[in-house]
Amino acid sequence: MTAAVETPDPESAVEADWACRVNGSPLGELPADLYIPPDALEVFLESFEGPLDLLLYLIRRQNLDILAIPIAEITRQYMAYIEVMQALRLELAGEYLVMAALLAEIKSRMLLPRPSAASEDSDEDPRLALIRQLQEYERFKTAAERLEAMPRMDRDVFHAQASRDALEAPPPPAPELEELLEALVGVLRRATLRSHHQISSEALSVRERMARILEKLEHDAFVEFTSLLTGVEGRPGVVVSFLAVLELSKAGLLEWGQGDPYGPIQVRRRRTGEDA
Amino acid sequence: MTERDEREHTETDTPGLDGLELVLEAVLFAASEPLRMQDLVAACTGMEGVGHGEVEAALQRLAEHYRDRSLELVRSASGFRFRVRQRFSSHVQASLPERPPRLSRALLETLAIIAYRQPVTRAEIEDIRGVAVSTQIMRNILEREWVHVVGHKEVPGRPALYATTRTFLDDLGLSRLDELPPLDALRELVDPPVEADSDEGPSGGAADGASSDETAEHPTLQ
Amino acid sequence: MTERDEREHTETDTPGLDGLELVLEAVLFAASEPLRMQDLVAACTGMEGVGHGEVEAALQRLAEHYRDRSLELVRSASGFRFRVRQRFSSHVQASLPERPPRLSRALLETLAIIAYRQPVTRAEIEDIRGVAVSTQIMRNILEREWVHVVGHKEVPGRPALYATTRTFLDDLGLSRLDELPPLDALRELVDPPVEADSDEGPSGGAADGASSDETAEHPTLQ
Repeated sequence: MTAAVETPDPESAVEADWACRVNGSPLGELPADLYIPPDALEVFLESFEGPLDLLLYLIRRQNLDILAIPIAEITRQYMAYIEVMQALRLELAGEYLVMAALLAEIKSRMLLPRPSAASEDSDEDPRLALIRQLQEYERFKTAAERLEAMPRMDRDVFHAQASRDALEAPPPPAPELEELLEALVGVLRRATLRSHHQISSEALSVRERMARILEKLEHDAFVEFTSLLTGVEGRPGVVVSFLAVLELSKAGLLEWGQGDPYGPIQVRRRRTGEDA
Repeated sequence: MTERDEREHTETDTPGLDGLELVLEAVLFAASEPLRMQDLVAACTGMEGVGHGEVEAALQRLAEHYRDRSLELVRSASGFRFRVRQRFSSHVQASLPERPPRLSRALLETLAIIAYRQPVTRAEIEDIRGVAVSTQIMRNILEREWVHVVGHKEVPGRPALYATTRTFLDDLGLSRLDELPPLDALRELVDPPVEADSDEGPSGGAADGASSDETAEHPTLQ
Repeated sequence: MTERDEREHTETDTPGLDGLELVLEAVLFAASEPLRMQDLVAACTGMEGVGHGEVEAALQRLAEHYRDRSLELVRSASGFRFRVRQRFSSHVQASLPERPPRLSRALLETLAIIAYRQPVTRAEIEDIRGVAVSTQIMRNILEREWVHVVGHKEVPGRPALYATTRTFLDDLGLSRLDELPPLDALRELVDPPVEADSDEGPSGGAADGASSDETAEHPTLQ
């Protein structure tokens, strides 16, 4: 596996690296000289989540410790990948190039002779920031793998649920008096705007009584007129009922009759020709 | 850890015919849709000697187990499903964190017109509102028993005459209809129109949660 | 008809404490979300003498009833719900028409950063991952309701601060965030080795089987 990596010739680094990588990849166990379709490489390269991920891969592949990455070697391998990605015209996120520049910078700083009497901060290992970043990224990469491994709802764990089909729908809220009146004011305003429309205003008790009387009447059975007037509310009730009957009559909803001369006056709902 | 234990458990101790009932229970409760017989048989892949007949028999035992519970196993055209028995409706409703939506403006207007103009036909309501009344709204207020049909107007088509009910008064907290303010008093609240397009009314907030059919009605206002 | 009968049944024959167990069963299976204790108590409105304590006790009996079934009553971050015991998962999976889509590594890493670093901005996530976070991923985890915006950081642009939700915990079967596996510790960089490597240095025996100890000694590479 490492034979290629150790190839001393820098010119061959890229190819050598491929051989190595392919052997180590899930494609593996293939003869080293086998032609590898570019799509496979693309899939492989696209599986990196960014420059940090690629660096981690390069480090882990060689069992190196993040805390002691050999910058020169890692940089060389990293550059080789970038070149192949570019050669394959893979869409290369800008971050990969930024990382390449950073690696180059660290490498050059490490080549500089360390100033012996330098101040504390310039004494800092130039790899430090990168190592921090790699470590930090790796922690979350591992955390993500653990999240993925946890049993998850709808994949490994299933909520037990029964149908609500048989249940009655929750009742809509009751109307609020205020809302109702507000709505009516809106209607009245619009009716006024249309001006041709007038809503007459009988007393509500009369309108309600009209409805109650209609409820009681059948169109095929006369009832005695006076039976409509008896109410529990006494005299005012009789008046309201009487007015209601008059209104209904005016609206053409009632039909009057008298079985016998001098017999009781009878009333029923008017029937039309249609249902006669 | 528990996960691994559980999984191993499945592999080593595959439920036999006795476990079939439990497997079907698991699968039916996990499903969000009714399951067809073939789905149920598919769920038993890997269980020996389980076919159509065995599944049928196990479903029978399962239904029997839930006989005295709050759930029932039902078979509909689309398949098998557990459902909550109807008599628990009120409890389920009370438990649901989400509250039902507000009444739409169109519904409130319709209801108000019926209250003040009863007995009234749908055409008359539409005439007053200046817009059509959707069938859905009429069905809604009839189902809610706020309104009922008290007769038919003897004109061509014999349209239904609507009136409000006792339930309507109860829900409003009124004992009699004439406890509603008289129409004349309400009219005074209606300012003379300043602009022709002031149909928004003072109650803009009431339109919240308005159904889409109501929105569709608005263009015809004025 | 049946409807009315059923309703009367509930009203006249209000389930007592025995029925409480069934009421809770009905309500838990009808819910699509976990139910909080207050939802469960609300479900029992109108049942005499039923409070917190009675509900707790009935939940206990209910859980006991399902001891030998394929379902279990569990309490998660947002409340109580029934779920299928994990050893039946493979059967449920076999009955599903299709497998749920896999989550991408990018999404999982983003989610992990939010879970452990919350509240966190998108820029901070990108800093850790070393690569831009796609809008699609953010939309995905927001739509799944695993993550929500909890505020804005008071820096130029006021970027949104993201945190995980209760649904995230529920979906992982956790009741608290600190039940997540702990993050690996950061190792301190103690006196990093001097690396005086040159350009042409073929990275000698660096690789195969090198333990990290050996690696730490690598400065001698050349």
